[in-house]
Amino acid sequence: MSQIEQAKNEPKGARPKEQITTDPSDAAQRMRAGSMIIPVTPWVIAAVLLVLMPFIFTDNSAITIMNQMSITIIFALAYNMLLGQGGMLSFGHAVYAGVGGFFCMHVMNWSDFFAGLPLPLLPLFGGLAGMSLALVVGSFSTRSAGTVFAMISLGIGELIAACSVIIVAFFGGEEGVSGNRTYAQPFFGVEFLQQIDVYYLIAFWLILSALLMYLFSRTPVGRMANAVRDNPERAEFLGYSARWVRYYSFVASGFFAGIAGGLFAINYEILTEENLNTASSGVILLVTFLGGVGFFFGPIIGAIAFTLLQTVLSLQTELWAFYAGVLFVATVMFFPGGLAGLLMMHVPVFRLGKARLLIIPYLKTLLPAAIGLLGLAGLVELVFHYRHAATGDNEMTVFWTTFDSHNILPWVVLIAIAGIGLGIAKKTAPSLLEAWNEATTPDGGTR
Amino acid sequence: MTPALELKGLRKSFGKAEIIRGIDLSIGKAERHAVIGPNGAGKSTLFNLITARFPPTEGTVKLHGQDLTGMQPFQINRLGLSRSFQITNIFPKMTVFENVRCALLWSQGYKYSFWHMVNRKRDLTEGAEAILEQINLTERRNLPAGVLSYAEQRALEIGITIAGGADVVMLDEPTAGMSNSETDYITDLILKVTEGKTLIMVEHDMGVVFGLADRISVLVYGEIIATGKPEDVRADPRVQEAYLGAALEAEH
Amino acid sequence: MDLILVNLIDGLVTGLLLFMLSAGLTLIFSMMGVLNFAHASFYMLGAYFAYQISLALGFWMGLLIAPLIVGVMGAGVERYGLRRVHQYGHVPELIFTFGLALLIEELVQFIWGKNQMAYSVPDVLNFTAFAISGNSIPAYKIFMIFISIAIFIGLLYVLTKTRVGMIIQAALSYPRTVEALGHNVPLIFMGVFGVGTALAGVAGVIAGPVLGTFPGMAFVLGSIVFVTIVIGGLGSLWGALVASLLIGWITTFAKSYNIAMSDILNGIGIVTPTDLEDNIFRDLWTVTSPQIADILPYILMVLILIFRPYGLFGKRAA
Amino acid sequence: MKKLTKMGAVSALSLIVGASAAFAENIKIAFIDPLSGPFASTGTNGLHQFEFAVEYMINDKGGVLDGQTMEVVGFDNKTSPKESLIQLQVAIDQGIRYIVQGNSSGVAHALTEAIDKHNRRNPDSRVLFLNYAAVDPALTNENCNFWHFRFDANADIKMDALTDVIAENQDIKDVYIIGQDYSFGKAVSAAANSMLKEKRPDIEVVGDELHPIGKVKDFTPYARKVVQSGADAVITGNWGADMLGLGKSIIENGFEGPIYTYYAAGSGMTAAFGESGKDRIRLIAQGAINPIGSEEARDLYNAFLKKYPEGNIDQSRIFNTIGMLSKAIEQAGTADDVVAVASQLEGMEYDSMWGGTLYMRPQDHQLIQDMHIAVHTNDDIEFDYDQSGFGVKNESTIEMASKDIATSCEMQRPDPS
Repeated sequence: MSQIEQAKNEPKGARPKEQITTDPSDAAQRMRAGSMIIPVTPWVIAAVLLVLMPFIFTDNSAITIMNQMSITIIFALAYNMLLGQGGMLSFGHAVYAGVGGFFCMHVMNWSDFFAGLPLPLLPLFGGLAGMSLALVVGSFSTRSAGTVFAMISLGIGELIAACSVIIVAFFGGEEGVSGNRTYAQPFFGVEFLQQIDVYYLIAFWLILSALLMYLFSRTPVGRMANAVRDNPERAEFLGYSARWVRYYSFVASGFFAGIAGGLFAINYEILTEENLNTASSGVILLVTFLGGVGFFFGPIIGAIAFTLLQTVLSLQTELWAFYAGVLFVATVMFFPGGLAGLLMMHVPVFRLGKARLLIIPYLKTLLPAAIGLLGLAGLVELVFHYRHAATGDNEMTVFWTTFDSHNILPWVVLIAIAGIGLGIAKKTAPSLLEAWNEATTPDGGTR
Repeated sequence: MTPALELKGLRKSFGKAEIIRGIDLSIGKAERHAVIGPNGAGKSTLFNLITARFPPTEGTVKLHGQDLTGMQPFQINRLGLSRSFQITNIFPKMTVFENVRCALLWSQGYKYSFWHMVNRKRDLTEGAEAILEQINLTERRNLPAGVLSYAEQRALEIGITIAGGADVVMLDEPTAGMSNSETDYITDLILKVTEGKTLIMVEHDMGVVFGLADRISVLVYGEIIATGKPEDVRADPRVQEAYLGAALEAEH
Repeated sequence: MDLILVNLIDGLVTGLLLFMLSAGLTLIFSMMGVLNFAHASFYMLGAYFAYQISLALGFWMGLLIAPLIVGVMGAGVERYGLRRVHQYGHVPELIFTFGLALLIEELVQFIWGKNQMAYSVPDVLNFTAFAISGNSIPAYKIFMIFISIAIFIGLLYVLTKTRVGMIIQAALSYPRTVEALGHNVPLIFMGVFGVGTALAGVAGVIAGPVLGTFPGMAFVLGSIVFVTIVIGGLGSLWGALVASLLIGWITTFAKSYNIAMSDILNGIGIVTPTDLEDNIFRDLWTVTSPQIADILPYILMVLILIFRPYGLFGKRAA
Repeated sequence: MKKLTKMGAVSALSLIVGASAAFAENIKIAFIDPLSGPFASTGTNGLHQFEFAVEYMINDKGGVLDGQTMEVVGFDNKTSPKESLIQLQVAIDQGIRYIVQGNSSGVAHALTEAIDKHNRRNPDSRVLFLNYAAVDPALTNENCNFWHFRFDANADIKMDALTDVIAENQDIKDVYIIGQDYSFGKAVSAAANSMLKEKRPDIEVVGDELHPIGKVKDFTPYARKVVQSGADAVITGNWGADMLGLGKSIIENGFEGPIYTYYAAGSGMTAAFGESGKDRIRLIAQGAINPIGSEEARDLYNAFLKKYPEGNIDQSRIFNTIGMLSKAIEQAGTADDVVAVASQLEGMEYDSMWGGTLYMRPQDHQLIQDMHIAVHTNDDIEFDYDQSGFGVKNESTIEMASKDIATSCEMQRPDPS
């Protein structure tokens, strides 16, 4: 009894540290297991935000990028049903989204039928196509998790991607299949001519699918997916076949991936081999992990961050993939909980009402660190330019400043910025750590 | 009356080594049965054979008269046989409450449902809370199971095992590695939660065995050398020789 | 008949090259449980380093030095990267190597640019060794075969006849026990990772001149190496050898003979539809073996995983 | 917390996208091609040639339309149709009205279709698509539209010229056709088969096959088949690593005849072939480099080399594209009304510094021009590629190749407004 007594006296919130920072499957306890209500506030906020977004960013290109983001979010959430919720690592998930998208393109081109179909219903067909494929593949791939599952997914992914150039009738070869969304039956008079119309269609599906996926995680089979992920054997001795539980998750994930594919078809009106290939499958893995697999909203953050990197940063520098790679490796090494894990580390701090304590130390350390890192990135750009730019083409622009890369001054300046920034950060890091410990310790505990 | 669990000619070999060498055993309904024996006698293997963690080399296992040959663990569980493990086997990343609730899902008939919300189901919440009450973990309900103390984890394991309402409960060394006070606590707990159920347990602690069991089987080198009431087994000279004597001496 | 012999030799070259990659990978996997996605990237680094060294010191110094550099880099990656990620579990480890593969490709582009490198066969080996009815067999291929076989024999010797090899073999099957026996398992891990990546480096050095040295070379080879070790059975050196040769020969023969799907289907009694152009299966009917040669290993892998999850020679399930 | 991140991220987005949209008085051309990823080298080289063309031909000579300068803005599409469409939208939002692209017909198909839809849905921000290298015949046939202009010869035209040359060579009796397994590889094969049959019925096609694109690690088995077949010549539409791998392998394994290619020069490939490809590799291309088409072109090439000593002009059509565009803008008197500019481009005749006259066929927007068959060599090379000493030397010229080649294009012109 003594241990139990002792444990009862422990203050709440003093969970072991690695629980907060490093456990990617921390989801369970966040989900507020016992409460009878599903929190509504975040969903309302998200919906309102989605509605307002186009009024803030009126550019067509901003809307296009937001559309891309929303599609990636759905896809990443679907992927996380496998990786985060079900513990299944897939290297070929793009094929479910892709096949869903291709199927939608064919529906779009089936003019008699499409003319009578309101466009907002189209993604459903994508979902069903993705689900059908998952039904077939899952029947043998979900027998075990782990390496076998991962390798089967890789093999199937490669096979279907290779089929895309061979089976031209369905995949349209290398030029893909294209169609025209405006041939659908007008939906309350909207013909979806403009990006903004498409934006609201995608936003609607984003909220709907995210909600459904969230609710799925609250159902018996969704809960058991977590259980099977953590301990398949125990789950079997509770009456659940681990294989069937995985199969259900897999099929559901295929469905939502297919929805993402359908939305892709609507947004871009073209699907090609790239929607199926292993590179796309790899990207969605990166996106999900970057965001954090342990939290339902992790993939959302990941999708937003990655889309920005890919479409916006790549406008600024051709080294964008290099930075993405560095960011990714750094995330895996230092924050395996992903960006979401990083955010959620602060929940106990807020709960303790000690967030104030962190503001100054954060400013003191992270600001110089960020400046230092930007200086470092500037140096990288400089080296790259020095090495690869054409002779005579000495002018370059970094951070909106144009200078001569063959001059010594910018090198000195950037080295100084990087050195000083990182130096200050290193110096102030211990005090940040101290503040952090202080902020995460409840008042009763220390005194 | 059909016995709750019946083993006939059960054998298991790993390569050349025969670990279980022909076991016949019949355990009646609502009986508390303990399997004891020295280390390496094959007690855990026997458990694993019964629950289809390993397939037997030969022989049959019958649960309420139904042959379990070829069944998967989850199918056996659905027939009303539930087990715990020697090494704590829970869902460490889930909360205590969720651990218990997961154990309730199948027996409450939710199966692979994806249209029910678990936290909106009063039967699940109340059922899980009742179990938590029984195993004295109500206070810890929202902690991840992995951070519980060892004794608490063992208690949770028992809770998960009995939650599904199985009428045959198998416990593999429920008190292993516990202090005396913890052992007493777990023993009381087992008595309380297996009321009216068939209990089969492997146990080293003779105090627990004699305090709990209606009947005892002694397993030595893959064979049952004696089965009977505690006092009969205690008196059996072969048991004395093989095992009990030494063990009983150590008790004092 | 002659062509069969030629194809056997070509397939052998491909297979042995694959083996040099898969041998290291399978050792790394079975010891550390890490599916190293960056393995082919080390192969690429081998080729680039060798190219750079060959500019200054010639091909042979490249062959000698480049694998060493790659091995040291590999060991460094294990020591400062993987070991850190190891505590989080296998999935983050795998994802780490995945990210590493991306990063190495970017790094190579950063340093050497995006064009093909003019890394070529050394003049000493740039002649035709012999010809079989008009098909010349370049001397360099014979050289590749010799190097690979020498490495295989060396590896076999180290693993079976030396103390270090014994420990590694034991660690393949019983990693925990080996640690319990007081061996410095982290050091062994680092060593195996270094040697495994160095082997990949050797493969890169000798393959670079014939298969091309360009930033995409790792990606082209990337997943096929996994396929090899999965087919062979994870952790089995012999399995890796057999699977490598199998894949080498299957792909070579599939490319060399134009077997059309319609022939096969006709052979089993299905008649070609007359209106093939309008048939929805027309693409299936017109598939030929060279078209699908490079995806055959994937089909083989999926089939093996379904029916024999531990591979041809594996003892443990994948 | 989620909300905060979203806000931060998106405000960054609008900042960056918006920043570059602020100034737009010069004429901007969006270059949408791979600047990262496996095909980045081709894309980057193309971008350099475009930037140089604009500087040298337009801005240094006083610009167009009373001194307006031109500017080429690079957009990285990573050879992905999806990314291309996003970048297209970004370009349009920045007020850019001229899109150039060339790498991958798949991307070109996606772009031409998206531009067609965009122009119909948004008459206020119409754009023109100047395709400088995507050669799928469909783009000027069944998938043609008013907004698309092709400055390269399409695959059929090139094959027409190529088979003319082969037909004249009586030593060639057997031909082997090999290509990548996708639309372009198939188009090359189909065209070669039908045109050879027509021009030289006695030539036998001893091999005709496709291999997976970008997946083949070792071309030896294919090379064996080529050697085994006893072919006198090989025709391939391969590009990139597939071209280099195939070519090297065929030569290495004992093939002695000519290899007729579409894309076996520049981007490191000439250097990589080096001595082994000498007098073996032949290239069908527009624009004469050795000997160079005109003094003007020589000056331009030398100026280019001064700026990019490691660079090649391997796509001289880029300079034609810029030249013809500026001429059309001058004639139309505006750069903003793309319909007017397009109308000027239609039917334009233009004297190219690379030799010959160019004619933009109005019925399908396909540029008709001289085609050259050049050989990979190091003799008589004034302008080498990849600083290797090797380059391509003209062997024969087909003037105004396929001037009358049929097209299935039914051009839909916008209503004059």
